[in-house]
Amino acid sequence: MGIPLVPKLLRAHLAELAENDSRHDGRGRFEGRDLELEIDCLERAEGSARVRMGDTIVYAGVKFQIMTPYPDRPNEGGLMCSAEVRPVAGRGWEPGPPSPESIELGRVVDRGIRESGCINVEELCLIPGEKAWQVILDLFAISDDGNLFDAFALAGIAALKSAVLPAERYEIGEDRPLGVAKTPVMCSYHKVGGRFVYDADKREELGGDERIHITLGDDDHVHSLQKGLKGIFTAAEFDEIMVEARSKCAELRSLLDQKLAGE
Amino acid sequence: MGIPLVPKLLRAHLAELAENDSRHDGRGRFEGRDLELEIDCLERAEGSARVRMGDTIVYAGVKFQIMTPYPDRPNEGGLMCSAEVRPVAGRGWEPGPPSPESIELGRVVDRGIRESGCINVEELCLIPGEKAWQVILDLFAISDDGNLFDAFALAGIAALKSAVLPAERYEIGEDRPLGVAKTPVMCSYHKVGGRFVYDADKREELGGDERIHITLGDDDHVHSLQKGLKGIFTAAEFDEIMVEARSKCAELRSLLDQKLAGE
Amino acid sequence: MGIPLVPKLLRAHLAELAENDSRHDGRGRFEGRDLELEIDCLERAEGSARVRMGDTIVYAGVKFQIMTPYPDRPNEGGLMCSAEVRPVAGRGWEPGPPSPESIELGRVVDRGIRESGCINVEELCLIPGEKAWQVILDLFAISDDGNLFDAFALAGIAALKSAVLPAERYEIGEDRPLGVAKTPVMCSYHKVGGRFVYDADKREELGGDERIHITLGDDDHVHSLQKGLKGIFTAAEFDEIMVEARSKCAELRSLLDQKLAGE
Amino acid sequence: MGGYGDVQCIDENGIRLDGRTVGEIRPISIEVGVVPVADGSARMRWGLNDVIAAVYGPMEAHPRKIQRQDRAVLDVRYNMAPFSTTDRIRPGFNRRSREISKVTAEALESVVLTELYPRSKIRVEIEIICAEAGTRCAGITAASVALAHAGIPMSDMVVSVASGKVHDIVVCDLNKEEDNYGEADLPMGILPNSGELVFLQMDGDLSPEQFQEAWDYNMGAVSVIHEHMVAALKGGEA
Amino acid sequence: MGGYGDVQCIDENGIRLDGRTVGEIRPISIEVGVVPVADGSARMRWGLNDVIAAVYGPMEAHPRKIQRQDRAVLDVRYNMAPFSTTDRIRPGFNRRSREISKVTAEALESVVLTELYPRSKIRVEIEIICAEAGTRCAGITAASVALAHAGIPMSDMVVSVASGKVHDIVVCDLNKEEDNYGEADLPMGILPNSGELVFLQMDGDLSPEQFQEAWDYNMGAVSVIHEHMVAALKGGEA
Amino acid sequence: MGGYGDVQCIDENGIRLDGRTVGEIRPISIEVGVVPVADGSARMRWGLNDVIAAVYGPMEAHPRKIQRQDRAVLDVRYNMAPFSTTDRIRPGFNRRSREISKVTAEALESVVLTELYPRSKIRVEIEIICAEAGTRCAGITAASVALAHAGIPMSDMVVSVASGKVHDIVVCDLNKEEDNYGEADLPMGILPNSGELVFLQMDGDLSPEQFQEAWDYNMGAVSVIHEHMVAALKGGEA
Repeated sequence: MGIPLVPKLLRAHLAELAENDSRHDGRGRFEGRDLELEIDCLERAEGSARVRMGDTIVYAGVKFQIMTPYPDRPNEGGLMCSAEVRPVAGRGWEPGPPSPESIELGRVVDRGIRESGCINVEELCLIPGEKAWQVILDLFAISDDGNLFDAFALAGIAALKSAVLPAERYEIGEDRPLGVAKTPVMCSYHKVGGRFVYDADKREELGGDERIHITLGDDDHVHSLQKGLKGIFTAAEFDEIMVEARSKCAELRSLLDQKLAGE
Repeated sequence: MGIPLVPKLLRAHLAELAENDSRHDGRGRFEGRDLELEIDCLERAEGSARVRMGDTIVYAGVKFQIMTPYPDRPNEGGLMCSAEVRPVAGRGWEPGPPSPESIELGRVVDRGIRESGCINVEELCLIPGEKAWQVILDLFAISDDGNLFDAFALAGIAALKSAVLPAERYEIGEDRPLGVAKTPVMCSYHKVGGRFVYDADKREELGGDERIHITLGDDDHVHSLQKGLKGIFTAAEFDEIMVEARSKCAELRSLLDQKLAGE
Repeated sequence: MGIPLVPKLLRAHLAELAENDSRHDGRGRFEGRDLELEIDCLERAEGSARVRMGDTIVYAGVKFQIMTPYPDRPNEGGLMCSAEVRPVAGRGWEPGPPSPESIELGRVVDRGIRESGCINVEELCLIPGEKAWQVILDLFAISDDGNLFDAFALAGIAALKSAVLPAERYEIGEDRPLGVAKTPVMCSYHKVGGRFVYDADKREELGGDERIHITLGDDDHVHSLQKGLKGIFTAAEFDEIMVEARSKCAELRSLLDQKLAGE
Repeated sequence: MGGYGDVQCIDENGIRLDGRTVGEIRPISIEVGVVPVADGSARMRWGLNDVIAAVYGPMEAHPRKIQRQDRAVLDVRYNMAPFSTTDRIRPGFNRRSREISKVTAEALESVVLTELYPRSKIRVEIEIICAEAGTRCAGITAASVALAHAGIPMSDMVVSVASGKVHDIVVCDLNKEEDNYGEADLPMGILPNSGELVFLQMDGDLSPEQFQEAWDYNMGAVSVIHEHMVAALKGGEA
Repeated sequence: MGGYGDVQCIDENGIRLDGRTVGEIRPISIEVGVVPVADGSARMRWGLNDVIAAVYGPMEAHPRKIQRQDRAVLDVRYNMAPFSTTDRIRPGFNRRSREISKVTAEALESVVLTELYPRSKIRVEIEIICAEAGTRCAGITAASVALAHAGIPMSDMVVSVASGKVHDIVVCDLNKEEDNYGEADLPMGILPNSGELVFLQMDGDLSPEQFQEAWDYNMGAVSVIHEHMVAALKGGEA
Repeated sequence: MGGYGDVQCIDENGIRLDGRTVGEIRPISIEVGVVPVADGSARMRWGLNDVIAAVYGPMEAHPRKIQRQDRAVLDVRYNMAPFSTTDRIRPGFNRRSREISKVTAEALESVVLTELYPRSKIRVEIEIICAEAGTRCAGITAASVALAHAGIPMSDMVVSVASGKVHDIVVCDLNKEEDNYGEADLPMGILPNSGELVFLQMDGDLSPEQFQEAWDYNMGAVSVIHEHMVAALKGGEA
């Protein structure tokens, strides 16, 4: 994303708003933007989703390949998660090899999904040591107005939950849903004007400090955490957003379940 | 090729010449430069040719490798065509990864040869699904004074037509000629001073606009077209050069046949 | 290493010292810096050494992998030697793809070891045509105060001589020492102030001219030579350092033998 | 152009696998403003193709060595999303994408009034979200609409369409099976007001007569596509 | 986090494979000045981890586009030497190293008084010579010592340590087997004077209660690690 | 240096596979002006080696950071064409080519009067069209001629030649079989007027006496090669 010249005026403005406990677009501190979740929207993908959070828009697509299991795990298939933010998504994203920003984005979203154990890689094995399914989840940003992390994570788990193994195309039995046992969901908090807010938009990201990404699974289990960017926070600050994350993740999880059940 | 500063004076000069229906080196509008074609000139290649068109000089070399056929085409070998313009060939060519210019050059020449169907890839198969010949055609520029496209295309088909499968070295039977059934030939036209000319040299390329590459096969069949660079042209302009291309391609094809027949 | 601005003052200073047959740190022309050699110092490597020559510090580590022999040499395993000078080693070393300097460094050290024939690659074969050991020697600089060539070469042969094939981990028999039949040793000479000196430090490298690297094996056999950097030298100059190299290499070889014999 | 005859793409009545006649184009819909953070954007659905084009700029061209004193440079990228095809596409360098980006840029440069913005850069990003033959044509067409939506002055928009040959029959606007099993493909970029060309490629095998027939199909398809483009910019559907 | 149960990492008496109790950290030793040509350096041995950190600068930041008008930039690289692990690591680009370098830089930027050196650059090089779980924590800790050794002003040093879960038991300072066969890892970067955080990652599976337990282990380990850091800088061993 | 004994490179009469005696060099021919668009160029055929060298410049050195205030920089590239060897060579990065380019540049910098062209760059391109052992020597020699042909002032030209050892016999100017099956190779770059050296490499195994013998062969071959170089520049063949 290059090095944006963080405008001091923007920081000052956001700090002033924070003092009055308000945000530049009128939202409450822990209020998210308008959210749209669409499932099965990509004709060529075996599972897919589109998420819109305010002016942030992303797609997730699931494809399958046949792989040879790794020698030390002969009974397992694989899960690969790749996140791309191409220049289409905003003025600040440049072409070229993946930036540290996009590497972090992909790895944090990947860990949240992978570490929840939602995909049983043993069920992906077809012939031990010889043949297994590899699940490939591709996250693709179309418009970045902030908080790509949460948008990617939600689109990602939604695409996986809607995915169907294309067994017939590979002539190995009947198509069947990819079993996804759990529903990890991410909530991200940015420090803006000295306090953490939920679902920061681009202006808040530019004028803010550190961010914390929390992925929670069923029963409030923690699956992944990441603090990004320069900044110092206290245990008390962390406790506050962890409490918030528990209720917000539950809310997003039930939205997703609704969509998957066909509204 | 970097971005040459197109000299306005050169454009103006070429436009003036065009008004008098002449060219800066005295050639007619559809007249090519002096052409030399040499066959079997590279000791280590299994087929080779050298083409000189004015001060443009290129080599083509054919090598063979053993490949495993692609799973979806078990009865076929392969043809790979690679074009390199290294800095040796001129002041404007820089080292580094292939430029968009050289990628286009390679792909357009490749398509002309490949799409003509002149190589029967099924005849390259040795053991279905297991073993086949891969033909590798390497095009290599030594001196670029314009119109590398036509020089590469002519050297390429000449090298293929002279190529011998080195079966003995691989201990799979006797050496035999690579069968090349057709003779696709390319003619390129550049818009210079507002009208298309044949076989532009470097100065005409620098001071010109768009170019059109036409590859014709036996019976005037069209195998590949490409418009390159910024510029607008009419259907009438295209018709005019297509007529020219038909007679010029036939002329080059008979030159090549002569050379292959040993003068 | 980028392009250091060679300070003219430094060159003048070193030339003055040379006239008085002295060096800036008081050493004699063919005197080396304080030398430490430590063996078996890396817990995760199968063979290892650490060399300190003045403020130059390097590590060498040996790892093994199972490889498939090359088709044209079915009875042989492999030796790979890789040298890295990462930015940790000094202000002048930059991140990124290997510079010509570090490529030369790795290849010259590699040739000295490889060409001595000290590793019998046929003894590394496990099943002809199918399975063999590949020896990987990694040279890694921690602190570069000049003459990385000699430090790498000494650490490299020491690590190889201390290496143990981890056969048990791969379940192919008992662990056994990697046989290393010979002891190639490198001595490098830099032209500083108009005459060659042994074991130049960084300041002498910066203010000097060409360098000559000599690798000698048992019985003074020559295994590798390399002249680096701009500079002209005479046959007489070369003869002089070759004589010096013979006694210095013998000295280093006996130090190494001592260490390997357990002091 | 595979030339494989085992799939029957056209029946004895001249009806194609997707129900079209030989001279008919696939259904089209165009929408603007689909990338809210961009200066202009368009989404074109054309058969199963789903293509997004976004425009950023004019902005300062940097690094300075890419600047042109007398005009803006067009920085065009054509890219296929990894999930846009049956077999996943690996992200990264790709010779095909580079070539299509180049010829697309050259087609658009022929109509954008770049001389109005010296030393600046206009970024055009074309993303193929779902692919079904003819993505380069859909990309050029969508990019024209996105440029207009961004308010970039142009002498005309570019309408791009490809006709080709299947089982020795010339057909208009190839679909996926026709592209896979067909014998030739002729994509063109045409200015709807003058009928002039700014883009032309072709590969395969066409006799002189077949070539003329494919050319004429493309020319004939221009006006209906153009209507969709204009309607999308006016805020309605054609 | 493999979650493989076939290795028994903790016995019935709560004793771990390397003899520690669940709340105990591995032996630590720290030494400064180990890279003589650097402006500051430190070597941290922590269990079998052997980590070298070197600091160069402040120096002019170039190319100019990386300069910041109001502060120094920290250019941090975390790297594992090829011979640092059981399976050799190929040199070159590595997504894991890039991410660790980024979060390490951000942790250190939170304490270095970068505003004292506008337009300059401070290089921090972290090399893992031998690895045994927790290398990112050892790297951050060693880099803090190297920065102090180079005389770079900081508001505090950063102490980093990771606790986690093995066989459903929360343990402090994971070793290699516990990292391989365990179910969760929680590395943190803590300021010893205030108890505030500048670094936090976690992966695996922790219930809310287990998470709190691992958090408390990390907080509890800070002071003993900090003593080693201070002692090394004072010229003795803790 | 393979050291494989199954090919008999020298017969009992001391005659080599290509009919030469042990002290004889292969046939040489040199031609200038072979790259018409370059400022200077030369083609050297030496045995089956076919090598082209082209020189561009002196020209402005850019980017500016490669400029040297007091002299020109030599930008030298040695490259083998993909069809130059029995097994095709893949284009692209290649450690061997990089090293040969570096030592070639350093050899030529030792004789080119670079101080006459401060802040400029001279490009030297060496392309191996056909290879038969000793390509680096042919490249250095051809580049010297091309530099002279371009009118670049030099203190002397460089003559490069390699001798070596086969079946324990020292021979002059190794051919392909001798390079493949031989035991040592000693390429040198020699100034014909002074007998001084600017280039030296060696690998394999040579006793002190054998080393001297190979050295002497190289020194002895200088004058005949030099005659060819001078003749080519004068417009005739030697």
